This record gives sequence, C-alpha cells and structure tokens, in this order.
Amino acid sequence: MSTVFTFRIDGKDVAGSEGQTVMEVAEENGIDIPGLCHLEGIHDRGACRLCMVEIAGSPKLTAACVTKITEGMDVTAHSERLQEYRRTVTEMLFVERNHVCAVCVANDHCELQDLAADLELTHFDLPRISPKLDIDASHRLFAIDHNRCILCLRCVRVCDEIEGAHTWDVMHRGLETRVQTDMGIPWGESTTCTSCGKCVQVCPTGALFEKGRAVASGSKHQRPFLPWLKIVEEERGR
Amino acid sequence: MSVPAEPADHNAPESAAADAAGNTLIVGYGNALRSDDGFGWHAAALLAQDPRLSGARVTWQHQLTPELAVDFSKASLVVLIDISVDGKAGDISVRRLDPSPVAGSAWSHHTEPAALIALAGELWGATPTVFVVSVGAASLEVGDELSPAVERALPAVVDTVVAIVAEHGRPSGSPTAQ
Amino acid sequence: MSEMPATARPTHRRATIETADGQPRASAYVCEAASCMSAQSHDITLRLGERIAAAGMTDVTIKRVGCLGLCAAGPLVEIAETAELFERVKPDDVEGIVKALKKVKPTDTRRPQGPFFEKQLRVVTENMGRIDPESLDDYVGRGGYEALKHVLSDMTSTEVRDEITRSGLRGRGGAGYPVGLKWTTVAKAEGTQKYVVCNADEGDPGAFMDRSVLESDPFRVLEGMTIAAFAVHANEGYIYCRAEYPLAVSRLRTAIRLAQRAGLLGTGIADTNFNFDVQIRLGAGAFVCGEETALIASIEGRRGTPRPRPPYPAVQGLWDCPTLLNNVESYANVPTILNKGADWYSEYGIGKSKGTKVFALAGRIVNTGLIEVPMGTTLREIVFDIGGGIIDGRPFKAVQTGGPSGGCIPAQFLDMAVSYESLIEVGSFMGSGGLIVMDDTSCMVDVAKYFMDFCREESCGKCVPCRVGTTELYMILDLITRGEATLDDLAQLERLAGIIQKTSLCGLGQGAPNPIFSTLRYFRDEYMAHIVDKTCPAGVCTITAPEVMA
Amino acid sequence: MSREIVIDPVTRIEGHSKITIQLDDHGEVVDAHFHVTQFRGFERITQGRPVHEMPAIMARICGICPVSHLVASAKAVDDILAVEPPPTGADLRRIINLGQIVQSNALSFFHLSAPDLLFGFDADPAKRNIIGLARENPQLAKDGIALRKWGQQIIEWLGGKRIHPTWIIPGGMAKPLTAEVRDRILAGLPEAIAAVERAIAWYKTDMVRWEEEAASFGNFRSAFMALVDRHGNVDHYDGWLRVIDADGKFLADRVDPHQFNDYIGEAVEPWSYLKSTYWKPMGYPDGIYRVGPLARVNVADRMGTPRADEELEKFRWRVGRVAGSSFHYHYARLIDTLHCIEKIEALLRGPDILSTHILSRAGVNRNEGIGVSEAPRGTLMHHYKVDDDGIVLWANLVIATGHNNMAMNRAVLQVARHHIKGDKITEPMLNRVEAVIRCYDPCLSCSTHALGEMTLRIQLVGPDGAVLDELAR
Amino acid sequence: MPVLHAKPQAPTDDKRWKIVETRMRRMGDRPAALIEALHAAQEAFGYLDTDALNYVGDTLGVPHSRVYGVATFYSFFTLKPQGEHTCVVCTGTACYINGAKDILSGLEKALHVKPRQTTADNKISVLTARCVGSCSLAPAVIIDGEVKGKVNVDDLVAQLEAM
Repeated sequence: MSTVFTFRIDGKDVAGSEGQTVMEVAEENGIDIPGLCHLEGIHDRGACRLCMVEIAGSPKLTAACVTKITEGMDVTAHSERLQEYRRTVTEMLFVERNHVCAVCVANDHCELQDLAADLELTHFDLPRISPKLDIDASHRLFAIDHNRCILCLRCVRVCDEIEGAHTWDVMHRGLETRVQTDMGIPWGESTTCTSCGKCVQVCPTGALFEKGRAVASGSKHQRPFLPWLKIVEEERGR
Repeated sequence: MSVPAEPADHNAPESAAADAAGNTLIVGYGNALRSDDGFGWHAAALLAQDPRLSGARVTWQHQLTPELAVDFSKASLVVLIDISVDGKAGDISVRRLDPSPVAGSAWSHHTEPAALIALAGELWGATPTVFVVSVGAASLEVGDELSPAVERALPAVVDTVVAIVAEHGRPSGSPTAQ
Repeated sequence: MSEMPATARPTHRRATIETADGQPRASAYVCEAASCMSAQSHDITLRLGERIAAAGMTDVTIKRVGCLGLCAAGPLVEIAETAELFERVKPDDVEGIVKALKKVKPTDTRRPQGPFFEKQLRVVTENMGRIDPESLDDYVGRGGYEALKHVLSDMTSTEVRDEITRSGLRGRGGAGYPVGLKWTTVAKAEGTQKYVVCNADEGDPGAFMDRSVLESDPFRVLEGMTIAAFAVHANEGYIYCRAEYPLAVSRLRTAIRLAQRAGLLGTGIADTNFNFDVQIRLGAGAFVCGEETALIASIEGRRGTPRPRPPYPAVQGLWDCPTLLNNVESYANVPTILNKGADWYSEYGIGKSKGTKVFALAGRIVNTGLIEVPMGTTLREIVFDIGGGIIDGRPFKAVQTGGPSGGCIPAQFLDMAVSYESLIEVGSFMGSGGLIVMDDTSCMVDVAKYFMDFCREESCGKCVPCRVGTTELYMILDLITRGEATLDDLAQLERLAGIIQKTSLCGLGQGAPNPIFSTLRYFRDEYMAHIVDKTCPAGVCTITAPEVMA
Repeated sequence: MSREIVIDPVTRIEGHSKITIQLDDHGEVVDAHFHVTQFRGFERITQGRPVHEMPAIMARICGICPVSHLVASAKAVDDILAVEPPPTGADLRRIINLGQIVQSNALSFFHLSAPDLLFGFDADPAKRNIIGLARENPQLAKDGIALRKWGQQIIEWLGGKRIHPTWIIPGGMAKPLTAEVRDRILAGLPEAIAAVERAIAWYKTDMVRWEEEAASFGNFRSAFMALVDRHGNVDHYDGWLRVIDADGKFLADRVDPHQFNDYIGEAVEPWSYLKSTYWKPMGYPDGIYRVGPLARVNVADRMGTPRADEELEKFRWRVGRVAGSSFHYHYARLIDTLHCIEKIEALLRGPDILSTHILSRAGVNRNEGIGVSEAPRGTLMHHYKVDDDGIVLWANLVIATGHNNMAMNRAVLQVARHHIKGDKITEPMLNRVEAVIRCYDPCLSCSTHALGEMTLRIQLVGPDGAVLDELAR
Repeated sequence: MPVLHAKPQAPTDDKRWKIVETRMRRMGDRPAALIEALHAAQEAFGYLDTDALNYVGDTLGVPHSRVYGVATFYSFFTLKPQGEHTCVVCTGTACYINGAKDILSGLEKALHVKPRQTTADNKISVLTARCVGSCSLAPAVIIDGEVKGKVNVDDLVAQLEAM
C-alpha cells in the first residue's frame, strides 16, 4: 500500500498516493491544469511549460506534470500571474509556426485552439516567426504538416514507449527542431513505421492527420488505447 | 490562428457597455485573405468574446450586402469595423454616419454603409445610430495575417467600440426600431 | 568544425636537454598552452633547442609548460630563475633568449613582479607555467598526489567531505552550490553504483579557465576527481570535455594514461583497495550540455536536452544512479584544500565566497589572459591593476561576467568586491569566470542582442519559452538596433523577458534574459537613443528607419 | 494604331475598374476594353498545401459566391480522388449551390439592375439606386432582400457557418441534413417563389419600354455555354458542357467538363489582368461566347421545373429561341432564380435527402483534377495538379467573368458606337456602358471588399493614345 | 542484455570503418557510445553520411531516428562534406566585440558565402564557432585547424583567396 498524502491545490483539500504527480491529482479532483505535452499513458517531459504551478515556499515555478506530490504541499494552479504566463506561452506557440485554424483539419477539434479560447487569447502581440514549412504527405495513410506542429513530442513518445517502433524522433535543435522519421527521410519511406496511427491519434493539433480528412473534420476521438496500454504496462510490472 | 469560433455565449453584463449592448449590432467586414483587409474579422472575433459587450450581436463578413439592412432595422446602434486605405497604418478613426443614397456605385457587389442605413429607414422606418470604426491599412497583400502595425491597433479598437456602445447603446428592452 | 585543430597534434618529443650534473643552471619555460600554441610557440621550443645545442650549452633546460597567463602576448618564454618574460617571441628573437640564458647565475631566484603577479593568489593555477603538463614527475615534483595519498591512507570518506565542507568551497561552474553539501548528498544517496563527473564543457563565450587548467595541469583535475570519488563512494568517472579543446583532450588522455600506469587511477589506487577510473567523453558543440542534466544525457549518448529537476543528479543522475557533478575548477581546488587544510583555504575570500577564483580576462583590456585572485578582489584591481586597463586608454564602459546568463556591470561598481553574492546583487552572475571588458566602442543594446543571438542558437528547443521566446526577444532587440522599434516594443521586451525567466525549463532559458535586464538597468539611455532618437551612441548599429518627423 | 495602356498598379487592388474606348483618325469608335483585375493570389496560397484543404481555401476567394468556389473546388478534388459523392451527398451540394445562386441573382437583379429598369437609364443617379427603389417600389426592394436572406439562410443552416461553410468536403458532405433544417427551408419556400414571381410579372410588364434599348444593348451574335444534364435541362451542379452558336445550333454537346481544356483557350491581353477565354475551335478572338443566366436559358432545352419551364416558353416566345441581347440577362436571371427555388424544393422532398450516406472516402488516385459547376455568373472551372502525395503543385481557375470578358468588351463597344458623338463622353453613354456591364454582373469582389468608393472610370482615347475625355462614377 | 540484432557489416571495405568499429567495441557496443562513435566516424571520413549513421545505429542498437536526432543536435557534426579548406570564425564574446562581425561580412563580400556555406568552387567552407577559447587573440579564426589570432579581414581574405 502506498502512502496517502493530503495537500491543497488552489485552496481545495485533495489527496493522492505517493508517487503521483500534481497534475494527476488535480485531474482526479476536477481541477483543470492545462498541458499540451502531457498525455496520460506516456512519460512526461515538462516541456510545454503550460502546467507551471506555484508551490508555497518555493520561489520557482514548477511543472505540475513532473512534480511529485508531498504531504501538506500548497499548490496554486491558477492565479492571474500564472494565467498570463500561460497565455504568453500559448501565444509563442502560435507565432512560432503557421496556425491557420480556418483551413486546418483540426479546426474545432484542436487542443491548442481550445487552450487559446480558454485563456481568452484572441490576438497576438508578439512578432511572428512563422516560417513556411513543408508538408510530408508521403505516407500512405497519414501526413504531417510541420506548420502546425508544436513539438509536444507526444508522437515521438507514443511511437517509442507504446508502439515500440521509434520511427519518430526529433532533429536539429532550437527553433529548427522538427519531428522526423527514421533518418530524416520522408515518412512514406520509413522502414520502421508500422502505420499504427497512434501518433496521429495523440497529436494535439492538426499537425499529424489522416490523409483525406478535410478542413475541420479531423476529429480525433481519443481512443482509449493509451490508458489500456498503461494498465498492461503496469501489470507487466515494468 | 485566424478567426475562431462563432461568438460565445455571454453571462451577466458586467459594465455600462454591457448594459447598453442590447440592440447593438457590431459588424466587422473585409477579406480575411488579404492581410489587413481582414481586420474587421479579427476585431469582431475579439469583440464577440468581450464580456463588456455581452448582449450585443457581433458578426463578421466578407463585405456589406443589402440584407444587412434587415439587421440594421432591428438595431438601435450599429458599429461597423473596417480597414481604410486613407491615413497612417494603425491609426484609428471613428465616423458617425448619416443615411444617404449613394450614387454611382450601383454596379459593384458591395453595399455602402450609408446605403444600408437608408434602406433600413426606407423599408422599415428604422433609424439606427451607425458608427464606422476604421483603421489605416499597411498591407493588402495576399495573406491571412495582419501587419504588425494594424495588429497592434486591435486592443484600442476593441476599447473604442466598447466606449461607443457604452455611450450610444440603449439598454435592452428599449428598442427604437419599430 | 570537423577537423581537429593542429594544436591537437602536439609532439611528444621531450625538448629537454639534460645537464651533466642533473641540475640545470638555467631553465627556459616555453608556454605551450593553446593560445601560445596557436602563435607557433612550439616552433620556438624547437628553435630554442637547436640554438642551445648549437651553442653547446649543456647546463640549460628547455621545458614546455602550461599557461603563463599573459595569453595576449604569446608566444611567451620565461626564464624561470630570473622571472624574465619574453613576449611575442618570434624565431628571430630566440638568440636574445639564448643570450639571457647565458647570463643566468645559479643564485638567481627572482619572482615575477608587478601588479599582474602580485595581486594574484595561485591555488588552482599554482602549477601553471611551472610544470610540463604531460609529465607526471613534474606534477609529483611539485607536491602532486600527496593529497590523494594522505586521503587514502589517513582519512575516512566522511572526514574528506567534512574538510571540503569546512573549506567553504562552492561550485566554480556558475551557481556556487556548496561543494561539500553536494558530496554529502551523493555519498548518502541510495544505490551501490555512483559516478563522479567532471564538467569540462566550458561553453560561455569568452571563458577559457577550464581549458587552461586542463592544458596546463591535467593531473590536478584527476587527483581532485579521485578524492571526490573516494569521498562519495564512486568508482567510475567521466570527464565531459568540449571537442573544441583538442589540446586539453589530448593532455587529459596522456595524463589518464600516465596516472593509470603509475597506479593512481584504476584498481587498487596507491596500493589501497580503492578503485576508480576515468573516461573522457567529448562534447560536440552544444552549449546547453553545460547544464548538468543535459550533460548527463549527452554522456549517455543522447540529445543534450535538459530535464526538469528534481530529481537532482546527486540522487538520480547518470543512468539514474547518484552522480557527483562538479566542474574543472572545483575539482582542481580539492588537492590544495586537503594539502593545506580547510582553515587555510577559508581564510581567503569574502563572506560566503571562499578561496580564490580563476578569471579569463578578455575584450578591450590590455592584459588579456588568465588570472586567479582571492574572492573579494575588486573589479578595479582586476581590470586596471592586473588587467592593465583599457586598450588605447579608452573609457571603461562595462565588464560582462557570467556568459550568456550574466550581465554587464557598469563603472559605478568598479570598487565592488567580487563574490557570488555581490555579482548577483548588481544583476550579473559569477558564471564560470569569463570577464569581458567593454569600452565606449561597444553598444550595449547590440551586446544584449549578441547574447540573445547566442541563446537562441544554443537553445535545445525542448521547452517553449526558451525555444520561441529567445527568438522573440532577439527579434525585438533587432528592431531596436535597426531603429524601428517603439516604446511599446520595449515594454513587450521587458514583459517577455520576465516570463521567459520564470517559465523556462533550465538555466539557459532562465538566464537568457539576464543580459537584457542588466543592460536595461544600467544603460536604458542607450535603448532610448535607439528607439526615440533613432541613433546608436556607440555607432555600432546601422539605423535603417528614417528620422521621425516631429 | 492604339497605344498600349498600362494599368496603374494601384488599380490592381480590387475596387477600381476602367473602360477605355479607342477612337480612330476619323473619330470613329474602333475598340473598347473593360479592364478588371482578377484575384490571382490563390496559386501562391495553395501551392504546397494538401489538396483536401483546397475547398476551404477556395471558399475564401470570393465574398459573393464562396459556395460556388467551394462546389467547384470540391468537385475538382473528387476528381483527384477519383470518387463520386453518394447521391444524397451530391444532392445536398446541389441545394447549397442553388441557394447561393438564388441570393447572388437577387443581388444582381433587385439591387443593382432594378433601379435602372424602374427609373430609366437616363434618370438622375442620385435617385436611380437601391434607395430610390426602396422608396418607389418598397415591395420590390423587400422581395430582393427576402430572396437574398432565404438563400443565405440555406447556406448558413446547411453549412453551419454562413460565411465560409466547411460543410462541403472532398468526397461529399461533412454532415447529413436534418429534418428540422429541411422543414425550415421549405417553410420559407412559398414566400421565395412568390417574391421571384412578383418580380417576373413586374419585369414583363415593364420590359416593353426597353425593347428599343435591348436591340442596341450588347446585342450581338456569339456562342453560349452552360452545363446541361442528360435530358438537356439546365444543370447547375453537374452534367455536360453544351455550346450553341447564335442560331441555336450545337457547336458541341455532351462535352465532358474534364476535357474543357481541349475546347477553351485562355488568352492574355496586355490591357487586362483577366484572362480572356475563347472557344478553341473558332480561334481567338472569333471564339467569343457567353456564360451565365442568359447562356443557361439559351443553351438548355428546358429548365426542368414546371414554373420555370412555363416562364422559359414565354421568354422564348418574346425574344426568340436564342436571345442575343445582353439586356435579356435580367429576364433570364429571374427565370434561373425561379428554377433554382423549385429545384431546391424538389431536392428537399427527395426520399433519401436525410440519408447519412453522404461521403465517399478515397486517397489520391490522380495527379490532376477538374471541377466544373455553374456559379451565379456562369460556368466555373477549377483545375488542380497535385503530386503523388496529394500536395498541390498548381491551380488554375476559369471564372465566369473571364468567360464573359470578350463579350463584355463587345457589348461596351456596341454601346459606345451607338452613343459616342464627337470626342466627349456623354451621360447617356456612361449610363448605358454601366448598365450593359451590369448585365454580366462581373465579379469584382474576389479581392479586398472595397477601398473607398467603387469607381468606374471611362476614358476616351484618341488614335495617338491621348486621353480625350474621362469620366468617373 | 540479450543481443537482439546481429552486428552489421561495415558499409564498404574502407579501412577507416575499422577505426569506427574499434571505438564502438571498446565501449561495449552500447547505445551510450553513440556520440563517441559519431566522433570517430567524422574524424575518419570528415563528415557523416547516411551509411555511417546507419552503420553506427545498427551496431549500437540505436533507432535510426534517434541517431539522426543526435547527429543533427550537435553543431560539431556535419552531414555534408566540407570544402577543401575550412575557415572557422570564432564568434565568442571577446571576438565579437573585437570585430568578428566584420570578419563574417568581409568573407561574405569577398567569397559570397555565409556561415555554414561552401564556396561555389568547393574550395572553402566558412563556419562559425561559439568561442574557441582563444579570447586573448580575439578576433580569432581557425583555418584548417590552425588558430589565427588578431585577424585582419583583408589579410584573411587574401590568405583564403590564395588557397
């Protein structure tokens, strides 16, 4: 039996088991902490910085998805300051690439778009970087539009941790970072891709999509395979 | 990101503008594929979510068309948001319009704001107060993004519209249109 | 950079000439650290050897040594007995040195004089320029490995840790985390496999302290690491070194080999049952790998991207095992502390900053090179007394410390005693010890832009604020330097910088806004000149925007 | 002889158009050109995008007929996928396309042309406009607005969004029709029919006045082109291209629209940014043809709906089997509108209209696709080329205003010849030049909505290229 | 750990593969040897081509996409052959404030190449480095591995053009 910790999030008393993250306990208690790189069932990397929370007594912000709970901790997940940070980080994602919702397959089904709406982010003050990037539509079933990729790397992780193919990885660094398949070759030429489609399923935006999906019809019904596989992994006792 | 979803539902009014927003019609118009020409869309998207304007009807469209006269006739206050090729990029100007039949342009598909007021008046006897808030354009090139100068004017335009509504809008329940 | 610079191919031929009675009357020390090597100092060594042989002098020795400090004046040759220093030696100057060597009397024991030498206190650099970096005998001859032997035979690991803790030594890589505390954490961490890692990925532009230490006195670092391994119960070590430092890598390799042969690395060190071995891992041109979790990822053969902490490497580091990570200079302090005692060491310094600090002086300063001073030395002493002031007597404007995460300190703080705390107080940062002096020819907005350019190119791309934000800051700074920015842009710059500082994942992103903050704090008028008056006071930036009409 | 006239770059931004009339040494009109600019930026926007995005992008080209572009684009992508939408999917597309035509035709007739007809061409422009119409004949004005509104509502209700519906997608439709929406559209239908029938009745009584005008009003011999179904009836969505000459003789029939490039050439003239299309078998510039409502009623055997067919018979009895005068565009437009409303009703009452089988799925099966449909102003052609992965390499659009370009020039020339006296532009001439262009309802809206006033400038140019006179309106 | 894959053959019988193979074997052919192996391959061949990346990845059991990710992360690795000569311009802080910018613009003007480009005749590749540690010699460049300190633009261009 694991130890149960009681602590507070946004003034609400909550409880969780040792080893759980702040994000997990918040989710269980209906407290919404945004996060675009977080996805249950794959390892967290704390990279999108949207789930940053304050913990009383610590001068630094911390990412809720990678912060383990402790007894008596006092977490602030929502404050004016945090919301401003989240809005700006989200704005950065928008200005980094070309997000044209109106012609996007994920329009109305997009986690980034939803987040912008939640944060009341309606226009951008930051200078746009938005380089014109390629679309790789060489795969038989799927395509990737790098213009819409936010580098959450869910695809990389799901491909590695769950499908076990490790077709996806990232290349270059900094602003030049792109997800890529095998040796940076066209997806359709990948010899490792199993065409399982998990990467498409987990993509929060319209970056990865099923070919043939028209604008706004890229509804990604989150199939339950991730939690299921998580259970399998746990039972295997990894 | 171009224009997001349709106007959101609003909760209780929170300001003088919200009180005055009843029977207010706000129309942003322009071509969203021609950079700054799409300004009306961007502004309308913001206004649609502004709690200070809850109760107002906010729409956006490519250009003004005659059937808008119907909507004009049902409003006591109409605010149009447009881009303008006159003036400095990003400069905001506000004009109050009088109804007037517009001569000579009867062969384009675009209807002038003044003609809409006149139509609403002629056909339904309505006399809405109409303002045009416009912003000087910097670029009308092909593209779906605003130029920085015009983008920066967005918050000020929103505030301007809110101020106009606060001053000239009538609380809901007291329409002037018949 | 695909090719190894020529300095990576030093000759291993000993250029020393033995005298008949074993003791030389005179010694010529030729600096063969990278800076002088790049000025062809090795040719001087060879030429000197030829000339001395030709002159039939058999009581003179020529020794290649590590950094003699005054790098800007290389190639350097020093006559050890008279402390006579020959600067910018050209092959034709060799005859002069030969003549000087002839004049040396057996009684000469002069020490070098002048503020450059007198204001310094050499701990880490005590052997620099005195020993042949590829000679274990030389190192041992100057007391090397005594600390290790003492530790292994007379001390428990707890005692070693306590000694280091008492010395007040703090991490010399930047943040100044207490070294003893870190050692204790690793020693007490659960796990049988532990690692000791030396961070030799000196990435701050304008910093070359670690390189000089490794090139001039590599055994000292190995000894320090070995003691650390004993103190934290580790038996494997890694030195993560920049590939841009081929000479340092080569000397380290030689030193490791020699230490292994001498039983000072490997199994049963110094005839005890303590085992410890060290491997070198090469960096590959990623500044972010100076961050400890990124460095670990890189040693593991992965992309050098940082991960959130906790868990800290001291608990979960290399291959998830407890890992001690210190930088070159930190380890290099260890043997001296154990030789001379914690009390001796902690007498130097100021406040919580104990001991000495090595600085690399560069920029618009006369005596560019490597110095070591007690903590608490003032900037004025460093820049004007030791550094010889500004080139061409121009006005001092600022000194930049802490690399891309640091700040620019203006003239008003020249009399400030340098310590970890005081630097933070004025908006800068100790960093690894790069100290770049700027005069009125530098535009501070341009300098901020330079560092932001650095950060955006070196951002690993993992977290959003750093990946996107550094470019955003750069774009706004670029607008300012082109004279196209407005006061709104300036406000945006400050707001964004604050958010990036607060939300970035690792020190690179968190520190990236610092050059902006510090230049804004002290040189806001220069920003205003670009924005409002559309001029660059230093004449560095090309203003493209037309003059604004009144 | 005539000097090349370079259009000022400013006029490339939509909102300005110009007509130049060329005189020879004897002061006779020798040539007339209508300069309009066509939105050409879409190639740049679409290149490198997945072909599935094309309908959504294309719908944004034009603010007046987004649905027309949407339909033609979706059909072009269907072609690339090598699929046909299921019948219900196709029918739903038809309905939304017809709704578009109703509202667009209404704008053209009621708001732009009716004031001329009501007040006469030489009436004061201050009165001769939509406001004057509203004052003089409010029912007519209200009918126009009602028709537009009904058409817009169809688009809005079916498409989800009024402005840029994403409802039509490659392979068919995104969502099925609900009974509730069907009933709502049907509820407004009687009023729509009544409105258009009132207009037809008014037009017919009024048109007697204009018989003389019609004779000199862009009345010339040309070919006509439109889509017809397998029965020879008007088809706004699908079918085959039929081309007839001025006497009604078939120049071509049952032409697969995918072959349109074999029949239609595109010429670029230095004086226009708009491509002039021509009937290839007759060459350029002899292969002049017209599209749009007049072409549809001229080309088809019948409209295919009872009321419209009745009106078509009356139309032909009055003006002949093939109407040559541009003036008859108005009449034809009303008949076209009536047909559209009837057709919408027929489709909505179809037994399978609520079927959920509305989408065919496929990958990219061809590297090239063509989609042709009837837009309000005439036949609209979208032509794309894609790579094997479905990424757009090239796109070309042939729009109605392009088809009609030569005809509009011819019409302007005829009016000019009739009315030019000396080296001055007269008011009557200006009025009629405007009016004749209005018949074709050229689409100038594919760009910025309007920059200030939409001005029309007319220039009279002498043999040496000197501008003799200029009027703007 | 069980070996899941057979050790691959070297792409060609070029003897240099032996060096790479040895370096990997010394580190136990484990994934952690990836960066060292890439260093070895680049030292041997001057750059890393797809063959080298595949070979290294297959030997160490590292997925190809990760090999590529690592090789492109580190600026020291180059996936393209360089020109006959390389000129690395140091852009460290000391060099920057002492005129590295002028050196780069001078090279661009004279040789028509930007950093990370090679001249059209394939003679000279211009690269940049973030501080080579020769701050006291600022501005510094490294021409074919030799550090040149206190560089003057015109002299540098003359020297490169003479190559």
